[in-house]
Amino acid sequence: MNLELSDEQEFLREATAGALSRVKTVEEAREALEDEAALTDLWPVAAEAGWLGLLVSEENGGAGLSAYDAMLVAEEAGKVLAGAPLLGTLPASMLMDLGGDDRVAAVAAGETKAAWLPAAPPSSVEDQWTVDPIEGMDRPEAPQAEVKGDEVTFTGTVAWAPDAGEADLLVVVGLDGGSPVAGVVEASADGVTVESGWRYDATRKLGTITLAEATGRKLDVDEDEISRAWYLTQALIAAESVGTVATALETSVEYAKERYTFGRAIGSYQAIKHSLVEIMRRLDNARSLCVYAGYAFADSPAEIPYAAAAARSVAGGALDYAGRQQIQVHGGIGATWEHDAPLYFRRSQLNRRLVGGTSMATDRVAEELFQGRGPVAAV
Amino acid sequence: MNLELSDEQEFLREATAGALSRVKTVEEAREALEDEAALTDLWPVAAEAGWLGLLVSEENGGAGLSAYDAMLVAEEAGKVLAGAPLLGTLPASMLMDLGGDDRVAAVAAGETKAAWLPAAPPSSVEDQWTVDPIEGMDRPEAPQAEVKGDEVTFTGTVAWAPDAGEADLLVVVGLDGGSPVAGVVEASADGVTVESGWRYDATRKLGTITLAEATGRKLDVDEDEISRAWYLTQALIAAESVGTVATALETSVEYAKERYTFGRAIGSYQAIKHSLVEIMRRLDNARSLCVYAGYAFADSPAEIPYAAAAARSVAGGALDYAGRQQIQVHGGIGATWEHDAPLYFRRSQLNRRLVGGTSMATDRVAEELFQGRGPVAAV
Amino acid sequence: MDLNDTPEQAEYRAKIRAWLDEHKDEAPILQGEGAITDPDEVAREQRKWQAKLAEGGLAGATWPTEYGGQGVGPIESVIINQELQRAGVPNVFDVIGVGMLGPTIIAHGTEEQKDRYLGPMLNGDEVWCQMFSEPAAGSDLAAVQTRAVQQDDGSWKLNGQKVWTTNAQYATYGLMLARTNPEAHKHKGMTMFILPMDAEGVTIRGLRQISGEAEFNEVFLDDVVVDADSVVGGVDNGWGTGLTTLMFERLTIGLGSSSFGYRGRRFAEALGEDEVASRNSEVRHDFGELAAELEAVRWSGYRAISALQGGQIPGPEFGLAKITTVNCAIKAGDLVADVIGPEALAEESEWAYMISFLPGLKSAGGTEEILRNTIGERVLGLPPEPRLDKGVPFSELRAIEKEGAAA
Amino acid sequence: MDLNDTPEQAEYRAKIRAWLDEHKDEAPILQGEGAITDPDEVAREQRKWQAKLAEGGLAGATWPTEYGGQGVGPIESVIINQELQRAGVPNVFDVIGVGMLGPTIIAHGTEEQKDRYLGPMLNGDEVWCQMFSEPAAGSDLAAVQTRAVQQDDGSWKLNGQKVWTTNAQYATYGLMLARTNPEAHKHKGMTMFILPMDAEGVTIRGLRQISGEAEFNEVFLDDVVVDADSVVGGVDNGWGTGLTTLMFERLTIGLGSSSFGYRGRRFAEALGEDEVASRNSEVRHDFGELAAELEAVRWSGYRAISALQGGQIPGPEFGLAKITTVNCAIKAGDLVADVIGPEALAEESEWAYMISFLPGLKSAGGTEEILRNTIGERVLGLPPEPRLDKGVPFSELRAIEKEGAAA
Repeated sequence: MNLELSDEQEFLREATAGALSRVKTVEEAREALEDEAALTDLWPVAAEAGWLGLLVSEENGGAGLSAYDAMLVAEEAGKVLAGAPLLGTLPASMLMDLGGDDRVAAVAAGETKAAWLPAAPPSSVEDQWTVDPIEGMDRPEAPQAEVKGDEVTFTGTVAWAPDAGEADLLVVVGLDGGSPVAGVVEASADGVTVESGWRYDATRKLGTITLAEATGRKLDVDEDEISRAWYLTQALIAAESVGTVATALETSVEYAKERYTFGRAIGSYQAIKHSLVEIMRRLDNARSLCVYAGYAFADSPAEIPYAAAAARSVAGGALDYAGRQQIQVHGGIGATWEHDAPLYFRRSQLNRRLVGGTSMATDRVAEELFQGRGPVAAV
Repeated sequence: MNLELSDEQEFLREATAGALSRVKTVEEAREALEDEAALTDLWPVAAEAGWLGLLVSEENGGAGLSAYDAMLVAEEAGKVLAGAPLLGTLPASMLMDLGGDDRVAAVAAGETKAAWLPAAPPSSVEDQWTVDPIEGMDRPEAPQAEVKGDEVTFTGTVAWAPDAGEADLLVVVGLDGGSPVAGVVEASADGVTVESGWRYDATRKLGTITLAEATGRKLDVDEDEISRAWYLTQALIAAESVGTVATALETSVEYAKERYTFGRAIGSYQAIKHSLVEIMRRLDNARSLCVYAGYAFADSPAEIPYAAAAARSVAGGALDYAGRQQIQVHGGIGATWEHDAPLYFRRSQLNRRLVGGTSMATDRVAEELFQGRGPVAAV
Repeated sequence: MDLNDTPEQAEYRAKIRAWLDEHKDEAPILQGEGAITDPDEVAREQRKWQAKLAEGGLAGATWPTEYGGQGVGPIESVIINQELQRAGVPNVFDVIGVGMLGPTIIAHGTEEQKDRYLGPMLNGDEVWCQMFSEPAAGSDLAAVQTRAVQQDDGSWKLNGQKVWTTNAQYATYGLMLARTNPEAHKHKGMTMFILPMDAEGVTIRGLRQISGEAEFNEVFLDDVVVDADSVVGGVDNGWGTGLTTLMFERLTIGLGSSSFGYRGRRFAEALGEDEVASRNSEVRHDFGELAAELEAVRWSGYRAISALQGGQIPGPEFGLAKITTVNCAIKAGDLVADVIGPEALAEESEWAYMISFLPGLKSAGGTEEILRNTIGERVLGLPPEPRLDKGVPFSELRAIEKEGAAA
Repeated sequence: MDLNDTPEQAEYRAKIRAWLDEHKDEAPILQGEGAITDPDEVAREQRKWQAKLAEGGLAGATWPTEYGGQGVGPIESVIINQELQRAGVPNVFDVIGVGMLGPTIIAHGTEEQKDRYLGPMLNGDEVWCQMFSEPAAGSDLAAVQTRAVQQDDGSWKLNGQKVWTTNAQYATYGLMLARTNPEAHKHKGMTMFILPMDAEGVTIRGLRQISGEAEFNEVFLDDVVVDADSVVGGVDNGWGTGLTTLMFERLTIGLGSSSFGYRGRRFAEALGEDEVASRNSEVRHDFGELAAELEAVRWSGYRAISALQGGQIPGPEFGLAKITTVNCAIKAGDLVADVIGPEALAEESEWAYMISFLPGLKSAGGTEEILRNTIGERVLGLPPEPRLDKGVPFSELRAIEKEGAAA
């Protein structure tokens, strides 16, 4: 059994950290709350570092790496609150690669921007593919789709799609007679309305896309592959959260050693100490499940929904907890604008509600087990 | 504003404590786990102390006291884990008194035992009166009822009814064409099957009653009065839980002062200290809501469902928490058979699932607020 | 069990209500339609209204009559608060001055100080701020490092930094704790001063919170000189003077606020709007739990008032209401935003504001951890944490800390 | 990322698997149909099976070959555990002896002790128990009060009480920590002894848990005399010897157990049976959360094995898996019983048993609080709690505690 990173993976991690270190991502996260222009555009960085082609096969000009490799990149981005285009682009490129869309080479090269519009697979309590609503708990069905030969026409709205506001190509999932089909629509196509913006965490650009009989190229992918895009995003959010929690823990531990009250470093008090250990416990669990998700994508596809959902559920919980505890450990100063802790908190607040939200992932864990799926017999 | 106990209430509380102090209730709670016969029959104690007629009007031979007075008795019983017949008998006597059943005088005097079979009022998510199921989450409708003149015939099963296993008279709620009616059926009547037993907490006798066309006398009570019986039981369980939590807190605090580890009393460690304060916080909140419930029963009937449900919800949460923390504070020894803490834990485990369970009370709080009811404009 | 007033209280309430009926139209509108929004204008209008309240005997009512108060008890002050709420008009602007600092000066000040400062404080002519906390002295207030050194002419020279100073930007004076004898143990050797906020060397800087709003200030003191007669309660006796302020702080917060307006009904409206949410068992459960606890806080408040009427002064356990309120409001914010989704986090959303505001509130006035310590020790009688700062001169303590942090 | 064995490991695994294929029918059946239930018979049969495992080299495989082991590494011991689980047969009966006490004797015992005790321990002829904990020495193990006084003839007289002693009723010997020098600081002045459990003055009493079952024992020592050569690791050096045992305890628990069998699937079956429950959003949420965490524990275990293979010995953070497991199982028990209702609490219900078992498990092997302290200090590097027992002779410490408790 070997779950350590390979040398190539260690290198990828370091290279990612290196590329991100050249941008003042955390400072920009604060400034962008008042002035969006303060944000460095990370698409070129992503292109140069090769992240956009990470999951694209080598024959299509990509690196042909694994989901776990992509998660390592996401983790590094999470550490420094970088709004790198990953959550929307990577599943888009994966589906385009699988589905035989030759424009994927340009996507991998960073010449064309692509984003996928997340659609969640059905469950025993949600009987159809759904997308995130603009507001409220009532999840609309995925856009209606009509296939005609190599083309597919979509009608519907998908809200809060990461990276979709800036994309040239939109990878859409729709329902054709109740069955999921995927297609690639140009953002500039007739019938496409793109609303771009951010909520609470200025580093994360979100697009709300309305498709009114918008036509694009059909992708040759099956239902399993379409659902894999959803779980890939779940796994990427999990990995990104792990990175964010790791930083929150690190800075909190550091402060707890330095800050004195009543003659003792605050880290010597159990209330602080135990809550830091609780962050660590959650972080460690989330990491383990990210390993599981990576393993499932590589070696055990039947476990993907369960593993990716479990990873997001636990990582989301860890991020919620760490986002609040980081502020709490820092006392009053942790709740001030100039401090970094609120930026991590903002990230935690948004991530919790993105792409189905943490709670939908948690629900999926139960679903898989109730349906008798879940873990394949253990080693 | 005066929310202190009156002199009469102080006296009632002391007299209750006095009557209970003559029985070794906590020791018996342990012994009864292995030998039911170890339990002192508390019906005679209740009769002598006047608890059975507490809510019966003076003209019917009762004390004509308030729900809050009954809650004070329940609180004292809860302090010492006394399995006093209150949860089933008091709502039964109240309904019989309101409904003009002259046998209530004998009930008040302790000559006849009466118990009510709990039925929960409908809500926006549960569209009919229901009773606790024998097993599972699917709540059956209240027994079917057929009214003929002064008589009513019931068919159905009500599980886990406190005090009902020993009762001579059963106060039943049934549905006649969808509308609730109440009636009094003799336990010895044709078609009545009584199964008596206990689960986990040997002090609490529970009856599962099956009615197969069992006929009894109809009570002249309306829907509001019938629902009041349900909320009275909720309030009594809340008050009883408050008593139980108070003892758990007291003994835990005492132990935390005496027990030393690593050269310090364990109560000086934040983990222990903060958790004891958490018991206190929950206890204090539960007490406040018991005051509210008492006030609602006396002066603001529209608030009864909300206030009683809120009291049970918070008191139930307090009991859950305290039941576990008492063991935890006592370390390994707290999890041994000879210790009292497990007896309080057993009580907490059962109470949590009795008469709708804590969770149904919590749901009711939400229901009342979602329906625009809840608190009447504050002072 | 009686939620009603005694006859005397009813009479007092009637008097207050009559005054408010007559004058409430003069109050500034701070919420809803036609509300003033500019912070400076709000402050100005609220101060005018405070003067009006003082005139009617509704400001500082518990102050002795010789200083402009009514000499009434805390229950009457509760009645005033309730009637102000009922009438939908604001309370005094300078809650900190009138509720906490004024009473401190009444208890410890010289006659000259009382004559000079109390009147303008009461009618809002001069706003006050409380300058106790420092970057390194939050929950552990006795760790203040701001130095006050007496000059040859008897005046004091102040250097240091204060933080979390509400209203500093409006204040004419601050009541400030500074260290006058670093060689004494940390609880000794502090002195309380009255600081003119326009003195040379005083710099005020807004301290922005998560939401971006500056709810507090930092105040920097750079060779600020104050007269010898600005000492309140005696040199090196500042800790004792400060304890009086903190006692009044507890009373003011405990009896004045009503859960910061966090009530089940407000959240029920937001959640109930969503048909799916209002029927979802998880939403109902989470909401029911927090709403019940918030309701408990209201009734705990009534119980405290009732006990106060019986002569009991609320103890540190009063702080439990704040813990409950803040934590329930945090859960409520999360729940509402979970139901609404990312749109709840829009910059102009009331929920985003609440979600941003609460983490700071959690530590305001002492962290939850410190509060639980205090209640555990003072109410439950649990043994204290070992204190490593007992009996050590303040100057050495700092050295020890620095050494520890470097280790 | 590779869940597979290296070629060497695969070969080892094949060897173990082959042996088990041949011998697994000889194992006693402890669960399911035809299972033995009488505790004494269970113990007897498990001991026989242990002898068989030892014969096959599957017991104490990490012990040096000269003492009957195979001299293999911890990874091979993990492989053995996995294969035993896979074959559905029990592990050794005397996990404590083979996993913890034997290795302690190997590290600290005399040659005579090793020759005399290790063989019968390994094959289950002589069961051992660990006698460290006392009523007043639980998490704070160094607080043992059991006294050992040396007699003129060099033998030791023991008086005191031990508690939480697993297997005492089956044991031939106990490894026991006693205080030999009360005037020394608490961590000094203790000595480790080998105690024959049939010695005069030893009384064993079953200690019943919440469920009514006696999972542990108390052992009372009343003027028990042991020979001078029963000292392990030197007089007054008991703490050091004990630390070795604790280190092996961590390794045994960490690598041997697999979450006590608490797995999401088991609970899913119970919950999924109820159609309403399996569609209830609150049940799904609560269950999904705990199931995901339990799954994490499994993968944390794989990660630890992987790290072990890379040469890393698991540290105190390994204890996090226990915290997660116990707390998730507690939530699962509550959830299942909420769904089933009071019937889940029937005396013969597996859920009632689980609910009764878990609170004790929470404190077993050190409370969660102590574990969090240890991890906070040793892994995160947070500063320690102030220790009031540092540098104080044990005899005085007790006096101080008594004074404090009386105050």
